[in-house]
Order: sequence, then C-alpha cells, then structure tokens
Amino acid sequence: MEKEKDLLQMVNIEKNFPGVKALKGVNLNVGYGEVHALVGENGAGKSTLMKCLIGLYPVSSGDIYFAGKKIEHYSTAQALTMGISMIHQELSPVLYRPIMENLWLGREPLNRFGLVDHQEMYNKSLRVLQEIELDEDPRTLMVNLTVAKMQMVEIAKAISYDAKLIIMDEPSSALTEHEEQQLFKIIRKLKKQGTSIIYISHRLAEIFEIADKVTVFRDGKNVGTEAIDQLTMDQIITMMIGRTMDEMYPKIPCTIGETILEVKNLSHKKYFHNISFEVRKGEIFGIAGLVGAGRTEVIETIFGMRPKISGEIWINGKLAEINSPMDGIANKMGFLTEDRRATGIFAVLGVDSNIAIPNYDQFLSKIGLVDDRAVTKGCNEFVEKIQIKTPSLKQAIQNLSGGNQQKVLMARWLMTGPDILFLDEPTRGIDVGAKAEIYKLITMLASEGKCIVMVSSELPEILGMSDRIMVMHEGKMTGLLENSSDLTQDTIMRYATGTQDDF
Amino acid sequence: ADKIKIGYSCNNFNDTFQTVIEGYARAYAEANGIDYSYSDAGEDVIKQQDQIKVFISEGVDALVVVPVDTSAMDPIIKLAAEAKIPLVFVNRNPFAGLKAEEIPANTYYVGSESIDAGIFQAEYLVKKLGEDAKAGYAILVGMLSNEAAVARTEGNKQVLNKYPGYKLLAEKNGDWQRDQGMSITENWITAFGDELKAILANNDEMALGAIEALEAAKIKDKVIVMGVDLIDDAKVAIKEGRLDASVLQDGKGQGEGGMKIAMQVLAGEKVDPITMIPYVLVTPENIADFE
Amino acid sequence: MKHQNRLQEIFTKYGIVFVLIVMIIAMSMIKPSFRTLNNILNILTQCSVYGILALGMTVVIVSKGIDLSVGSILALCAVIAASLGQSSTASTKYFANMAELPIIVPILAGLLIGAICGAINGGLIAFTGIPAFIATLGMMTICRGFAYIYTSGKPVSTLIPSFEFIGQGRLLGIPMPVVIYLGMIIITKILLNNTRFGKRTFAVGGNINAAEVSGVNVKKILLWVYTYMGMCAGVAAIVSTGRMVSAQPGLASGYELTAIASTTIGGTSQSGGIGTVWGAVVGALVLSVMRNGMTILGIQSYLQQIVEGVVIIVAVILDMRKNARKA
Amino acid sequence: MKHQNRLQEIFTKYGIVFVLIVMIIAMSMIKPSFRTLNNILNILTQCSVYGILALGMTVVIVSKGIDLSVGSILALCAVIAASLGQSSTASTKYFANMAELPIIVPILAGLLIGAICGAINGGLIAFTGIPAFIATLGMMTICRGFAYIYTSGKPVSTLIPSFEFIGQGRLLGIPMPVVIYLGMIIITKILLNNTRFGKRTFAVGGNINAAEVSGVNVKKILLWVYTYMGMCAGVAAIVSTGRMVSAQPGLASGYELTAIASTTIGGTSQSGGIGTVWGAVVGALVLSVMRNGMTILGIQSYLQQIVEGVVIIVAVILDMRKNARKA
Ligand SMILES: Nc1ncnc2c1ncn2[C@@H]1O[C@H](COP(=O)(O)OP(=O)(O)OP(=O)(O)O)[C@@H](O)[C@H]1O
Ligand SMILES: Nc1ncnc2c1ncn2[C@@H]1O[C@H](COP(=O)(O)OP(=O)(O)OP(=O)(O)O)[C@@H](O)[C@H]1O
Ligand SMILES: [Mg+2]
Ligand SMILES: [Mg+2]
Repeated sequence: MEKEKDLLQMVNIEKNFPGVKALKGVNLNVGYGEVHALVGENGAGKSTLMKCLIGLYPVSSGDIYFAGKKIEHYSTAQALTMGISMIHQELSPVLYRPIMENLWLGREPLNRFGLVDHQEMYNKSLRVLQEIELDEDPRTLMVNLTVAKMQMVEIAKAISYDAKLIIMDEPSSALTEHEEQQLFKIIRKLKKQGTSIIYISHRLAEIFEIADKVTVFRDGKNVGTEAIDQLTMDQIITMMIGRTMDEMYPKIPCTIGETILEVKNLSHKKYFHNISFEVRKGEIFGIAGLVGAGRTEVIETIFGMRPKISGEIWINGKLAEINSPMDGIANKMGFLTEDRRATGIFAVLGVDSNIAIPNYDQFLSKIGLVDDRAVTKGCNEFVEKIQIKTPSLKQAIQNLSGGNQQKVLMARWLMTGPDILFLDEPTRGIDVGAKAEIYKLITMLASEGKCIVMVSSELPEILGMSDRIMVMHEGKMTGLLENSSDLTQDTIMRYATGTQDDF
Repeated sequence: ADKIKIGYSCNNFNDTFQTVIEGYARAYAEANGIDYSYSDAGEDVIKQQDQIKVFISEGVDALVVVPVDTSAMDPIIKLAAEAKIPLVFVNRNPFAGLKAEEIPANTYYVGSESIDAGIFQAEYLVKKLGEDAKAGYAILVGMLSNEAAVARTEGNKQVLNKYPGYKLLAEKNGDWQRDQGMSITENWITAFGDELKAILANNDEMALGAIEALEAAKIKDKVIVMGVDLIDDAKVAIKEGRLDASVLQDGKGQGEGGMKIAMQVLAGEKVDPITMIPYVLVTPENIADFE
Repeated sequence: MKHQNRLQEIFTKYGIVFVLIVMIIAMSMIKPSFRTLNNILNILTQCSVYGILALGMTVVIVSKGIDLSVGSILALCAVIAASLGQSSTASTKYFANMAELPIIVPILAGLLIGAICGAINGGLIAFTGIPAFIATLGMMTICRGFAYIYTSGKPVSTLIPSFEFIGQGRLLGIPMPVVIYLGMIIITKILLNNTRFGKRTFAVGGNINAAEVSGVNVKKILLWVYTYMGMCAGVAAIVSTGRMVSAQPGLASGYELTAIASTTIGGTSQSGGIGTVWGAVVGALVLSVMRNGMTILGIQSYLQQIVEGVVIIVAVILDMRKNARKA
Repeated sequence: MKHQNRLQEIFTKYGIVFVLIVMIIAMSMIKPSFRTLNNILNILTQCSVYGILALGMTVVIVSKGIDLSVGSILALCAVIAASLGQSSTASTKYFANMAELPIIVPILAGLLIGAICGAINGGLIAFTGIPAFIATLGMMTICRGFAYIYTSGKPVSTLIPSFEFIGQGRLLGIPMPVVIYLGMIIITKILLNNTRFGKRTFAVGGNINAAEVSGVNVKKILLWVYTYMGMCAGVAAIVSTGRMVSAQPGLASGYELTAIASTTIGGTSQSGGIGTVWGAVVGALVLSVMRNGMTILGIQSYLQQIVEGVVIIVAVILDMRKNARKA
C-alpha cells in the first residue's frame, strides 16, 4: 500500500435501514490536521455516515481505513480508544449526574482498589473545563446547566479523548455567537496540534470561516469534495439542493395594519422583567439575544405555559386572561416551540395526528365523533399548500426529515387559524433549502395578515426577515429597533451583550 | 390482677372460614374479660413470625396461632418457649403424625385432621355411586402449598384409589376462589363430557363455582359436587339440592377451644397436648341439624 | 422476492394473530372437543372478564400509564353491586330491610364505584404527578381493604335472578358475558379511535409536553383515562358477579397482570402512544385459548404457569420484531 | 427568610426521613413497648428480607427497569437451597442418600439460582428489547411454577442447625438477618456509587443514548443489573429460609411490590437515573415501622391494608415535591 496521506478513508460505504437506503456508496477522505466540513440537506446521510464511523452502526458494505489500517467490526468503545471521538447532533446529557461523570462516562478513572476515583475525576475535569473556558464546578448536576453549557460540556468531552479525529455533528446549533467563537478557537488549536476534524453544519457561513475542505452530500451519495477556497456559498447550495436557489430571505414588504398583540410590563419571577412590546397585523417581529437571555420564556409566558408575576397582555385592544396553552390557542395564538423533539412532535404518531391534535374541534361529525375523512382532507390541503414531503399521512413523523417535521408543525398551527404565530428558532437544524422554504412560508403568512413573533439566535435570519427587532440581555429588553438596511449584526450584538441599553 | 392478655395470629383473613374461627375466639375473649389482640399474616410465613414477635414483646400471656405453614413453626415454638408462654395451635396441625409425648412442652393443638375432610368426601361419593361404579372424578385443589389443600386432596385419593372403577380425570388448583372453580369446571366439561361424574372441591367456594358451570351446561343432575367448610352459601345450596355434600369443620369448637385451652393452661390445669375436633359430613339428609 | 417481503410484512404485522391461529389449529387437532361451538363460546366467556379489563388497560397504556388496581376495584364494585342485588330470600342480607331492587341499581352502583375509584387514580396521577405505578399500587391495597371491610371477608350471595341472566343468559344464542364484552369492544374502539378524547389520549401518551403545548388539557385526559378504566372494572365486576351469582371480596386478584399481559401481547406499547383495541382482544384470546387448551389437555397446574409465562414472553418478542424498524 | 428557605429545603430533601421520625415518635408515645431495644431489632429483622430485595430493586429502577419476578425467584432459591440443607433426620428428604452438606453449599446454590434467573431476565431485556415489565412478569410465573414443581407444592423443612443460626443467631448482639442486611447495604452502596458498573447504571437509566455513544456496553450493564437483583433475591432467600428454618414454594409472593414501594418511597425515580441506597433503606424502614406499629396498636388487618396504601401514596407525593422544581 502506498504511503498513507489521509488519516481517514471511507470507501464506498453503504448503509441500509429496514426500508431505507441511507447511504448509497459514499467516499470520504480526511487528511491529517484538516478541518473537513460535511454539508447536505436534512436526511442526506451525514449523521448516519458518522455513526457508522464511530461504531454505533455497522456498515452494510464498504471499507474504512483509519491511520493507515483497515478497521472493521468495532464497537463505539473501540473507536474511542482508536482515537475517534464525536460530538453528537442530539444533545445527550445524563441529566441528574454531575458534569464530571458525564465527561468520563465509559472511562471512569479507578483507584488501586478498582473503585472509581472521584478525586482524580474531579481534578481531570477541572483541567478539561479550563481548556474550553467553562467556569463550572465539575460536581454541578448537568440538569442545572443551560443548553449552551451542556453543549460546551459535550465539546469538552469530545476533546478530552485526545483523539486523532474529532467528529462534530452540528456542534453550534445550540450555541450563539460567543460560544461559537470559543468553539472556533478550540478547533484552531486542535488543528495546530495535528488533530483532524469533521465538521457538520447547516450554517454555511461557519463553514467558510473554519473549514479547509468541504464535502457535499445529497441523498446518501457524495456530490463532490473541494477545497473551501475553490467554492462560493452559492455553489455549495447548488450542489446541496441540486438546483440554484433564488433568494434566501424572500422578504416581501407587506402592508402593516393595526396592533394585534400588546405586551405591557410583563415580568416573570425569575427569567425576565418588564418586557413591553406590540406587534401589528402583517408584521414580523424578531426577538434577538444570546442563549439564556430569556426569549423563550417570554413567549412561553405570553402563550400561557408559565405563570407571570405582573404585566398585561392585550389582544385586539382587549385585556386577555391567559393561564394555559388552551387559553393561548383560544386567543388565536400558535406556538412553534424551539425543541422539536421535546415539545413539538408526537414521534410515534402519524403526520395526520401531528397536524390535527389541536384542531379536532373542526372535524366533528354531527354526532360528535371525529370525522376521519374530513381530517384527512384537511391535512392534505396543508401538505399540498406548504409542500410537506411524506409518503403518506399515516407515516410516523419520526421518519421524516427535520425540515419536513418542522413544516408539519407549521401546518398544525396554521390549521388552528391563528392571528398571532410565535416561532421559536424556526430553522434550527434545518438545511438551507428547507430553510428558504420556511422563510417563504413565514413571509406568505405575514402577507396574509397574521402577526409573527420570531425568536432566533441566527442574526442573518433576524435581519433578513424581521420588520422590527427586540433585543434581550439577561432577562431585560435592551433595544427595540426598526429593521433597516443600515442595521448591522454588530449593533444587535452590542444590545445582546448589554453593552448598549436603551431602557 | 391485670387482665390476661392473649394474642391470636390468623394465617389469612381472606379465607372465609378463618374469619369464622377467629370470630368465636374473639367472642370467647370478650365474654371472659380477656385482653385480646389479633393479627393477620396474609398467608405469609415470615410476616406471621414477625407478628408473633410483636405479640411477645407486647407481653402477651399466651399465644393462639393458626399456622400459615405447619412445617415452619419451629421458630415460633422456640420464641414461645423462650418467653415461657403457652402456645396453642388451631385448625392446622404442625404435629400431624407425632405422638403426644413427642410434642414440645407447653405447646398444644386444637383442630381436626385435614385429611379426614377429603376422606369423608370420597367415602360419601362411594356410598352414593357404589363400590363397583365406573366413574370419572376431578378435584378442585385449594391454593397451592396450603397444607389443607394438600391433605384434603390426599384424603380423596387415598380412598378412591382403592376402587379401580374410580378414575381421577384431573386435578387443578383454583386458589380457593369461586370464579376459578367455575372456569376450570367449564373446561373440564368440554374435556371429559359424560365421563365426568363427580367434582370434589377442597372448599365450598370452588364447589359453588363448579355448580354454576354445571348448571349453565345443564348437566348438574349428572355430576356430584362436594365442598368443605359448610359456609352459609353452601348450606343454602345443600338445602336446594344443588350441592351434594359439604364437610363441616367446627369453627366454634376450634376458635373457642383454642382460647379455652390457653386459659386452662394459664390457670395451672393439666391439659392434653392434642384436642381433636372431628369433622362432620353434611348432606341433604342431615342439613336440618345445622340451622 | 417482492412477494416474499410482502408475506413477511403481513406476518410481522399480524404475527400475534398467526400465533393465535396456530394455537387454535393445534388444539383442534389434538382434541376434537376443543372445536365444538360450545367450547368456543366457553373460551369467549372465560376471557370476557379480563378481556373487558384489557380494553380499559389499552386506553391506560396508550396514555403511557399503568393500572395495578383494577383487580381490587373489580372486587369492590362486585361486592357492593351484589349487596344491592340480593334477593329477599337471602339468608345474610346486607341491607336487612331493603326491598329487592331492580337490576339497574346494582349495575349503576358498580359502574359508579368503579368510576370513582378510577377517578381517584386519575386524580392522583394528574394532579400530584406521582407515577401511575405507585398511585395504583396504593389504590390496589386500599380498594381490596375496603372490599374486605364492606363484606367482613364473607361472600355476598343469593342474588336476584336478573343477575343470573347477565352471567348465564343468552342473546340470540350468544352468552350474555360475550355480548357485553362485544359491546365494550365496540365502545372502546369508538372511544379510542373516533373521539377527541381518544385522539388526545394518543397525544398524551406519545409526548405529554407536546400535548400540553397543543392545548390538550392533559390533566383532564388522564383523569378520564383512569375513570374509564375504573368503569371497565365496574362492567367486569357486573359480568363476574353475574357469572358466579355472587361476589367475593378476594375476587380477581392478579387480574391486573392478566389484563396488562393481554394488552401487551396485543402490541400496545408501554412506551405510550401506540396501541389498538383489536390487539387487546387478540391478546386476551391468546391467554384464554391457552388456559382452556391446557386444562382440556390436563396439563399440570404448575406446568401451566410455566407455559403461560413462556407464551407471554415469546408473544411479546414476536411482536417486538414488528416495531423493530421504528426503534 | 433565608433561614426559613433553608429549613424548607432540608425538609423537602429529607422529607421521607422526617416522616419516618414522626412515625417513630408517635408510636413511642402511644405505646412505650415500641421503644424497647428488642422491638427495634424486631423492626430491623422484619425488614431484612424485603429490604434486601429493595436494594437490588434500587439498582434495577436506577437503570430505568423494573423486576416483578423477585418474589418468585426468592421462593425458587429458597426451596432449592433448603433442599440442599436438610438435616439427615428430615422425614421427607429431597435427596434421599445425600449426606448433610456444609451450609456453604445451600448458600452458594441459592445465590447461583438467583443469579441465573436474574441473568435470564437481564438477557431477555437486553437482547430481545422487550419491556422489563413483561420479561419479569413472565419470569414471575415461570419461577413460581418451577418452585412448585421442584417441591410438588410441599414445604421443605428440617434443616441443618447452621441455617437456624442464619435466621435466628446473633453477632455481637445483632440478629444475623440484620447483619446480613447491613452487609448488603454496604455492598450495594459501593456497587452503585463507587464502581464503574454503578456509574454506568445511572447513565443507562438517565439517558441510554448518552451511555451508548460513550461506548458503554449497555447490554452488558443491563444483564448485570438484573443478575445482581437475582443475587439479592438469593441472599434474601437464604435469610428467609434461615428465619423459618424451612422453605415454601409459595413464599414471598407480592414481595416485588413491597420492594418497589420501599424503593420508590425512598425517592428512587421510576423514570430512571435517580436513586440512592439510603432511600431504599429508609423506604423499607417506613413500611416496617408502619406494619410493626399497626400490629402493636391492634389495628384490624383490613384497615392495615388501607393505611398501608395511603402511606405509600402520601410518602411518594411528599417525595415528589422534592423533585418538582427540577421538572
Ligand atoms: N435508525 C434509523 N432507522 C431508519 N432510518 C434511519 C435511521 N437513522 C437515520 N435514518 C434515515 O437515514 C437517512 C439519513 O439520516 P441522517 O440522520 O444521517 O441525515 P443527516 O444528513 O444527518 O440529516 P440532518 O441534517 O437533519 O441531521 C434519513 O432518511 C433518515 O430518515
Ligand atoms: N428548566 C430550567 N431550570 C432552570 N433554569 C432554566 C430552565 N430553563 C431555562 N432556565 C434558565 O432560564 C434562562 C433563560 O432560558 P433560555 O436559555 O431558554 O433562554 P432563551 O433566550 O430562550 O435562549 P435560547 O432560546 O436561545 O435557548 C437561562 O438562564 C436558563 O439557565
Ligand atoms: Mg444529522
Ligand atoms: Mg430559547
């Protein structure tokens, strides 16, 4: 065999799930000290390929060479000792255990009696946390961390294996600018040490910032591998979705009408204080801020999921009493939550049930039973209108791609005929193609006269879509800005970090 | 002087007949000014031992015990001996087969021989059908591992094995329960049809369940059914001619008898270690005597 | 190739039905008496009581719950219903001076008691948030205790003849317990598949947080899920009282496990959100055919227990394969 | 204000310990005999058997499992161990020509049988993926069946004197069952909190995906979790055989529920990943003190059932409040 020049070679990998061909002969080469980006639509097979590599799934066929040796039939534990570690797309903390036990799970340090050495574990954890500049006691339970910090722990863990190759599957989806930059710092340091990194992300801007090479996937096959400086963003998108995309943020100006929702001095016991804003008919109202700023909580409180301690919510000029999501829905609100898995989809239920759950009142027959045929008809309308890709209405939603799941949830809320639609991170973890479609949908809704409140951590998205923007910092509103062409990401960041405060 | 204090440990109150015995013991205690406490072991040997320990640490003067398991009474006998208090077993005999002098000091038994109930049923069956009859029979067994269930079944077989014409078709445990007696009998009717001539049940509840099944299949008149205990429902059923026989255990004799012996021992009287209270076969002929 | 896949698919989808059919065919060949109409009605009658419990249990398990108290609730309903349905000739009467009541009174009483006990379960689970396992474990001993206290441990018997009709009468040649069972199947099927309550029950079992966000009143649904289970126990109590023409406080102990086993054999998933009424029926039939068959074959009781355990495990393993691709 | 919060925090954190203390104080005041050393040793002895089961059950529940078969496994272990520990004077001997064996043989046999049964449970759960509830429900009737078949339904008695020592002897004045219980507490505590196995068990129960992606051999962990549970049942079987100086095939039925109740009262969460050994001990003590107290007070047994159910529910509700803020 000729002298190896790549750390990793994956040759002609195929992977079949019952009924699904997820990988159809994929090749991937990663050199030493290279940051190799992997991009592709939702369901293209990126995570599957990586799970094969880390030994979670056996490959159906194909060869893997790592550090010059052919490796086969190995477990995750073996992959980890071989020098491959991975940050997984789905955050998976053991919630009620301390940080340090999460870090060393599967390789707990032992003392000479063969028992777990807690002191040693603590010391090692301190060191690792220091390395990523996370200032937390290693004995803190994971459950007490914010999502972003949990993700940082995951990153720390992946690094602590001292691996030759670190796979990062959408490590930044739960991070905002600040942590993201920290992550990039770490990646550059690792690269200097000769560590190779596979970096998966739907945020193409990141790819240009950090990657050396990029491989594009479509439909279980690779479309091409290029050095990053040989490509433009548009080229990558074209490779990904197989066609050119017109406009990422298809914002059409629409007539903005009277005020529909008015929030006055809303406060929560713990998460936020004194929030006031109003949203008008046909308006897209963006809420920006760092992770943990309390944006989600504001919306949850308005929608009735959390109790407020003071403040008023006015709808159409009338004071509204909202104490539960039921009240929220009765007041013609809809809420696309940020955590699709935890509070969005009914994983094992069909697409139809997922759409229809809040809407059965519309489909009752004369004797008060649910008219399944009407449900099917109603759901089909939305499937067509917003182009949900599903083999049938009965398909369990967990088998759809992330973007399509998100569209199903959109359909759910649109069917309730809301006046006010809250969208919390509507495009998190969604590929560019699907993203653009969702933006199109949002714009269309606004032009139909709905008011849209959109929380997002992606500033380009906020800037590209909103009419007005509220910025929050640590539970306070720091800015209420008109979106105009001279508003920049930097300005918003100043408000988000509390450097600038208008209130 | 202080009132005399007696602890009564029941094996299982979910067994109707045990509540009858306990009722008589309690009535006797009330009538004689005894400080009476009782407990229910729920058919759990270990729990019974625990409860008896509680009685002893509460300072009872005597113990009356219906054993959950007759073979597991050694620790309890020892506990009583250590506490130097008399121990009277009732209803279930831990000393079956022992001679009077082999029984530990200060320990007594009042009750019947469980096997007799089975023997009485079988003998009555032979009397009704004749020694040379060709007849298939089935046994509804009580809760697995109850001494009474084992012994009564044993008694049935002991007698009927002597007659070659009598054939044991099946035996199955119905956990003393009426609904199980019914379901099992329904299936036996399917399995054996006309072959089935008699059902001997370890207790009345299961016998009554069997009768329901036979009546529903309209073949009650072709099958003899017997139980044990003579509970109220069984009395009625015998009078109505639905149940062919039951075997009476003398609940009063046992409940009162156990307490009486404890009192006699405490009074310093000399008492035989074993007091047998015989079973009585109850049939339509003599049911009138048991009103 | 394609064809074979399709066969395999049908087999995995309806695996348990095949198991049932194989059992029936095997039994019929070994013992011709198994095949008689009478025995078939027998099998159906025998599974009616726990079959009805399994229907309610399906709703409970679909909501991601469990109910260990159904056997005890059944017993409590039965003794109370029976005590209100005694004939005037009864030797030990519960309500000494009460006239004979029409059959509807004990029936309603049984249903009501069942509903109340179920509502207590549901209330505890919905409003205190304790696990269903614990709430219903507590209620299991509580209801059993009340059944014994109510009866002082003695059976309640000599009931009015209408009770006998419920247990042993026939409608168009079909035994009444089977008629009632069929009725409950239809009601539960409609409830679970054709009402808002049913759809929402699936949602609660599938993802309780998402259900809440979608405006489902989760507490109310849980309350009604267990109330319905309690009512099923009430119906089962009436059937069982009718069959015995009497009621015992020790009745139906362990039936909760039979009901759960039936439901699970029928493919209802304990992780919530998945389940069918037909599955519960097939599962109950599997157990019933097995018990009937083993008794007819004269298999020793101890051995029967072992076989039953093995069948439950194997049936569920077979059924798991069906869902494997989703996992 | 701050101070009060702290008190409240302690109370919510150790709520169940307070319940226990209040129960003890109340009993001591009502009945002075409750306070005697003898009675305290009594209470400890009484909870030793299901207390040991509760220890294993803690490990099982921490792994997000459940084990309904422990009562039956206990019985099977007990009858087999006892049959190997009969004295030569026994009237019905299992192995007619066998010499008296040293006590270690029946002890090891009991542990081995327990471990095997547990491993079968674990194997079914880990390798077929069927729910623990169903696997152990099946094993519950299977093991019970074997216990009956092995003994033909009869008790095994007349054991060698060393068995009596295990059940009734004392070490430094402490009854042997309590000594063994303490030993098992320490072993389980170390196992759960200081070994890799323990840490990984928490991970498997807390988030099976996290465990899997960290290279934890989840199947192996599950196998050992149930094997350990089985061994605990074996130990409990030896203690119980020693206490009765005999063994019955019907032994310990329903103990699985007592063990689960103890564990849950002690704050181990059925949703997995949360639990302590001390909690299991306190939970077992709560039940034991309650049973002891009610017997001393002469409370009617039916009423005892009701009280026990209520206490289980209330204890868990109190404990829920502790975790409420995290939910
Ligand atoms: N365990 C599984 N069983 C069956 N099908 C699966 C499984 N895991 C993934 N798939 C399917 O394989 C395909 C590839 O999925 P994968 O998660 O690898 O996509 P991805 O490129 O990582 O997408 P995303 O960008 O949304 O993370 C999809 O069609 C998915 O539905
Ligand atoms: N379940 C919880 N328990 C304790 N604290 C929480 C919980 N959920 C959120 N918080 C805290 O509330 C604050 C705001 O929450 P959150 O992170 O959801 O804000 P956000 O602005 O919506 O961020 P994002 O939506 O970008 O994730 C944070 O300080 C977080 O630590
Ligand atoms: Mg992915
Ligand atoms: Mg948020």
